[in-house]
Amino acid sequence: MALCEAEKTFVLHGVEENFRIDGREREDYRPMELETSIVSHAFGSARLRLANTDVLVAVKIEVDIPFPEKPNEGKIEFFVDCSANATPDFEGRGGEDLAIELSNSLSTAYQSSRAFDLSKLCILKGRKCWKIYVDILLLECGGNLFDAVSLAVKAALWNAQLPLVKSVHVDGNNIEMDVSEELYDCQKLDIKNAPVMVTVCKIGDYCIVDPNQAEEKCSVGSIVVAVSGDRLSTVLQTGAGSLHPTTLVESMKLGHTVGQRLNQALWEALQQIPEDQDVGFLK
Amino acid sequence: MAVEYKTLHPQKYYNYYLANNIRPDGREFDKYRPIVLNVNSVETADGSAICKIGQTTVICGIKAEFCRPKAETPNEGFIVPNLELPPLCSPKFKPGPPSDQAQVLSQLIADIIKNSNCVDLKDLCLHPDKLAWCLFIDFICLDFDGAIIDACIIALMGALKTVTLPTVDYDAALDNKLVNIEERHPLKIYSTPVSTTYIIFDDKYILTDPTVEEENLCSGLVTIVLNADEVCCVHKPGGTALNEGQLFDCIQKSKKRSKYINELIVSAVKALN
Amino acid sequence: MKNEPLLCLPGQRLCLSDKTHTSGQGTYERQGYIYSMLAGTVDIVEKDGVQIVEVHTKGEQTIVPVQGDIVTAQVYIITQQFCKCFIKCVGDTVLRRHFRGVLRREDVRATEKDRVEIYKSFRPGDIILARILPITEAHTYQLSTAENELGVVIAHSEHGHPLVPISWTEMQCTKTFVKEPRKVAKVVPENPKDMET
Amino acid sequence: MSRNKELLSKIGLRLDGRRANELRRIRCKLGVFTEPDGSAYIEQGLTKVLAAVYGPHQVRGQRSKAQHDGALVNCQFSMAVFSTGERKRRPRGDRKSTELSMHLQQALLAAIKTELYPWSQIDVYVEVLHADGGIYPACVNAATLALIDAGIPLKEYVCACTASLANNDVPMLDISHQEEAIGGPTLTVAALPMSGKIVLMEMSQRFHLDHLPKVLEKALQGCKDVKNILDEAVRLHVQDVGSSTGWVIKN
Amino acid sequence: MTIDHKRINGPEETIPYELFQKLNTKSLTTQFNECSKDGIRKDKRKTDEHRKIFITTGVVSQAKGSSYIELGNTKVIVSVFDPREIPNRTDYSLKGEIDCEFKFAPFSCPKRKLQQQDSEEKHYSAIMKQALESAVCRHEFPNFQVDIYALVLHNGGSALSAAIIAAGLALSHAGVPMYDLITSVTLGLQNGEKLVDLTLEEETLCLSPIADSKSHGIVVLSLLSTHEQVSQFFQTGNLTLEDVVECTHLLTKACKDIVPLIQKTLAKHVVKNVKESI
Amino acid sequence: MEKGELQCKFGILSRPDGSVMLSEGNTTVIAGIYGPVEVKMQKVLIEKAAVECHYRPKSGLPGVEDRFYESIIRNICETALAASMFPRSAISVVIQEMQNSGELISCAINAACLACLDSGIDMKCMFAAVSCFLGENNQLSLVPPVNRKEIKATFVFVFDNICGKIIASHTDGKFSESLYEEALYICMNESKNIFSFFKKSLFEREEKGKKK
Repeated sequence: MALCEAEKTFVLHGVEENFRIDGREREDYRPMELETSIVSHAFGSARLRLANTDVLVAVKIEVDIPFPEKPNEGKIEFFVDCSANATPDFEGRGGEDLAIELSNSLSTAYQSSRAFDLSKLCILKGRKCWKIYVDILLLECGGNLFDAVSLAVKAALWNAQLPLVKSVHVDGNNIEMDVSEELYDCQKLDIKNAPVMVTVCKIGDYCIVDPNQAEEKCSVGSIVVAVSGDRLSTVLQTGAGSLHPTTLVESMKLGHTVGQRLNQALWEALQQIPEDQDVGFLK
Repeated sequence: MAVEYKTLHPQKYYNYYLANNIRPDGREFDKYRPIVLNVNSVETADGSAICKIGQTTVICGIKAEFCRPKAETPNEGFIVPNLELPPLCSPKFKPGPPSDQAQVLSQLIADIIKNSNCVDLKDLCLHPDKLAWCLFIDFICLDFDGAIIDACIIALMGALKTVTLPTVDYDAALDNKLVNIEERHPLKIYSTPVSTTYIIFDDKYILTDPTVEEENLCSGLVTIVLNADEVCCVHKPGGTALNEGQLFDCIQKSKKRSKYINELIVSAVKALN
Repeated sequence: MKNEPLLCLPGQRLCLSDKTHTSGQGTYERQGYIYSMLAGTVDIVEKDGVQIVEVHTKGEQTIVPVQGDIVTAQVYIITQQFCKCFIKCVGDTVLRRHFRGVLRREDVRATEKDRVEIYKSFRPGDIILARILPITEAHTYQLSTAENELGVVIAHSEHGHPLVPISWTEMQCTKTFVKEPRKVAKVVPENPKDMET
Repeated sequence: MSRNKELLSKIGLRLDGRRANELRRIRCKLGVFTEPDGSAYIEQGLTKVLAAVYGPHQVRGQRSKAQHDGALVNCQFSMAVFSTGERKRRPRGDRKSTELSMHLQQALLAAIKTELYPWSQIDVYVEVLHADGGIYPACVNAATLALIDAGIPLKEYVCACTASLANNDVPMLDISHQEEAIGGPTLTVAALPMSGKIVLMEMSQRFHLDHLPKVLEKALQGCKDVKNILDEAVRLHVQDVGSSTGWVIKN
Repeated sequence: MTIDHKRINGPEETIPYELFQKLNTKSLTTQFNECSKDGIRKDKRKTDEHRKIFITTGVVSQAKGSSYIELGNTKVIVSVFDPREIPNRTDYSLKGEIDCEFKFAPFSCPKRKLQQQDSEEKHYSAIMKQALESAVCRHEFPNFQVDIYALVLHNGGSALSAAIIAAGLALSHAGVPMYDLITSVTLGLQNGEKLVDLTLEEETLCLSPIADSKSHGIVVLSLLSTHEQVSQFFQTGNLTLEDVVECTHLLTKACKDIVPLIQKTLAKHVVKNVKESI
Repeated sequence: MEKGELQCKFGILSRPDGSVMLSEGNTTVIAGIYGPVEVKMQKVLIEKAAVECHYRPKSGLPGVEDRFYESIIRNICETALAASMFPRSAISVVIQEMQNSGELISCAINAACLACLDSGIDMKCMFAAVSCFLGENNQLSLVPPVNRKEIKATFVFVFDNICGKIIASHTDGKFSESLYEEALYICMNESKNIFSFFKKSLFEREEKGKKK
């Protein structure tokens, strides 16, 4: 998306007046739609549509061997695929840079055991653990990817069902696991503190949240704040541009408050999701 | 104007100099550039060295890991040398997998290690058929200014002579290993190969220790690796043909230099202790 | 040298930007001040009563050719329509990495453009002087030799002997005295042998 | 073990309860996204595919690829890593995806009136969300819908369908993943159903040549059925879109 | 391990020997207390004290600009090359691009790194790019890309900060126009203490939480000092907002502390050039 | 001391401009040459042809060791071919290993020379490679010992046919200088036989051509 100078000024003035191009105020989000259990053969899944941004997340779980240096921990891996459906620029390996940026930010946000406790995924110390693959498919880009992706990931993890291991037998090098056959005999993952990211954009002299594509283009600098509970698990600066330390601190404060609100809203939304929904893309 | 002429017609630029028996950097044909060797500068490696020949800089780091010996050689360990020519060291190289040149040089280094027998692979075995050391020898060129192989071999010997391996208690029955990091012992080095590179310029001049510009313009290259009095590699991969006399002349010259470099390595390692 | 050169570093504030001081090469203006963007020395150039503040480096310079620059290039491919060159020097600065340039048939000379034939003007390997035209495409610079001072400066005959210019359109081999057509630049090539003195 | 399983039971029902000439449920929607010029979503049984069309636009990348006599049709087939039972390592770039991209391009070239857009390019991207047999037909059908949504002139619908041979005798339509896994031969046909032209035909495994006509006929019939379903969806969509702009629909 | 046909391959499976040493039974808290106690760290530094910095320019003769930095044990070499055409790009862009490649040498870390870039290195490359993008006058070379390569020879902690400082210096050395000098510092939080310029050991200890509920984490900040602009900020771990805000102030100050050193190094280089040209 | 018998067959491949299958004792190699052909943009050389070499091992993908041989063969061909006759073009030499019993490199190099001769491309000189082996008994031999482990050192020399100078030298193993000298002269003598074999083969090829 290319913007000319006049369009940029228009966006800028909108932000100054606290009346953005789509009518929102500076701290408002665009409408969101969230569905879970949308990929039937995944352990958990979610689809989030934030205005034009569309993200589909599926969680798959496999048994793996723990890293030798972290024998007590399971693994979590984030994989982002930027579908060419979103924009022709993503064709082939075109979306790889963006995908790596997103998956890196997720893995750093989930790094601390306070945000997501990997030790609960360990089945047998040093021998067996669960490995969670969080696969994110980016179907449409309408700005504010970090927020949308982190929300969808959290929802998918909330939705995920971890098989219950009843007992583990060790016989020399052989390990036998007894996984519960019962279909509904599953564990939920603890995602209470799983981080939610908020992108704060500085446009002109003001900071806004949930920028759309046009606003992203006008930004002089933006930061992504990952809020885990009432704490910050990751803060990173994105895009070109630099910020004054005071602005930086202010944006972090804004991100922190908005993030907590967003987290609360997500939590409430998740509780309200009906059991049997079958809409997906047909809606 | 000289710089411009050099970029436009480098071959002629060089010929004017060489016709007057001098190289553009002021050296005579058979003079070497100064060598600096610094050993054990990287603590995270089990042995390391940085060698500078003129501007050419190569860092060599050795890391040991456990592995299982090959079935056909149950009482031998492994040496895995690899040279990287990263884009960092010269605009000639692009990011990505190793270029052909890097591969050829890696293989030449591997051959020299094997031919010279400087390390006995049997020394690297901890328990036959069960446990052995694998020495990953990684060379990274930091500044690519000719005679890279010479620098690699000096750095290699510097690094090998500073390698220390921890003591290992191995219980073969249970496959239990216990490593005592504090208690380390040096690796036994049996010989010190020294490599010297020559180039043939314009089919008539033989220059020692070439810079990268000279290498780019040369019509042939000879690398001679000596190990005390023995020859362990005479590598002349094509290029202008030489007669026997010229070739043996190069070997004679290398002999003198071999002694000097041996002393250099010994003193560098000594300075460490 | 009238006085000690004044050193400056990137981001160093040099002076106020006002009616008498404007920002020149190697500097930028921000919030009413002139700052340096290079590590080098400050030069002040007077022009029409205005002092232009410039910063020059004495060491490596990072430059890309811009419209109007005179460049030295080597021809490497010729076709009916154009010849492709490697730009090796921009002005007096020797580049470490060459840029690609294209010289189209209609830009070879100023007159009788439609009668130009590329192969009668350039040969692969020739060193030419050319001017950069306005940049239209992303990757290649468009060149022009449509001036008397521009064109082939150094060339070799088919057998590898140097050619010397004998007219605007011809050069002659120093060894075989064969004449070859070229778009010759109006410069006297310096004898390379004089360089060392 | 799998050999023992019969593709068609004695009473003529398949493993999922369908009859031999029955398609799986097809549900589809046009215009699911706003960013592409055309997009569509299709479900054939459990197989789910999203398609997006961009263009016609200026040729991207190497300009020299542009053709003077028609548009360049560029297809990319991609599968979400979670689309299969076993997690895939990467969504595209493997041989199978490249092959499917090429097959898709061949099928679409037969239908698109490329000659109307010389020097330009049309991009078709399909993304498989859930793979449960018949991926290729679903992709072709989704791409057709997306092309229609994008308003790109087509000669006619291009539809695809699979067919198999059960018990070495009875031809069977629209093969599911389960049936593929058991190991019946699979004939994939992409056709222009109105004119009855076959644009692509591919077969895995083997059966006797004598069976080919009837299996092929079945597959073509499948293509026609699919066309009818798509046609209905397109009409509904056009009505939807049209009514919002004040069209009056006369029945 | 897959076979790499362009390298000499070792045996199929190798394991680092460090894993089999005697287990460190000390709790994380004791380990951390050994590292830092009463505001004095293992290497006798105060919490807000930098390690000894050695920095020089012009180490790679073949590169346009280069620099080498030693931050205590951390050793990083950076080289910068001439602008080149942006690969796979056909449209005209008004601003030039910079491309960073951050790489750990295989032997630079306790665990051997592979020759290919892993995801950590790619992440660091992106952060470096982010940090330098706003320092370089990119409009001066439209349509072109300047390549910056950073190689960590020895990772003794704060490698990313070291690479950013060195890259800024290498860019100036190459004569690439820049808005400002760039400095960068890494800070760690653990157990209520804030340590400036982390060593590798401290870095590892700051990554995971110690039993009690205090903040832990690592913060990297890069600063353009004259204009006082943060060009890059990166934090991981689990911190309260107050902690992050305090860290930002600490880091801004710490970044300014090393500016004179960078200036001195660069001035030395300019003086040398001026002398040569006279 | 007798060297393994040399046998060659020209034109065994139809697509390349020149091809040959060469056996030296039990080692067999096929070589093909294309050229001068169009060259990739990145590899264009203004004043001469770009010579490239592709070496394919008996099975599997070429590795680092094969790349090493490739570079030696490429360099030798570049020296011998009159590359400056074909500026801005490429000459590519493809070598396929069929069987190796020790003298692989020398056989590949000789095959490359014969392929060049077969294609009729301009050459500055012919070249011939000879391998020499140092056995357990410290005796030099032109025939590789049956048991590879007995080889203490291997020498490969490549000579030109005009003044018998050394174009290339490649060694394996440790040895004294005098031994190297000895090996060099043995190989130099042997190279004359190889050149005469080349001439004989070419002559026979001409004869065959005439008959047809």
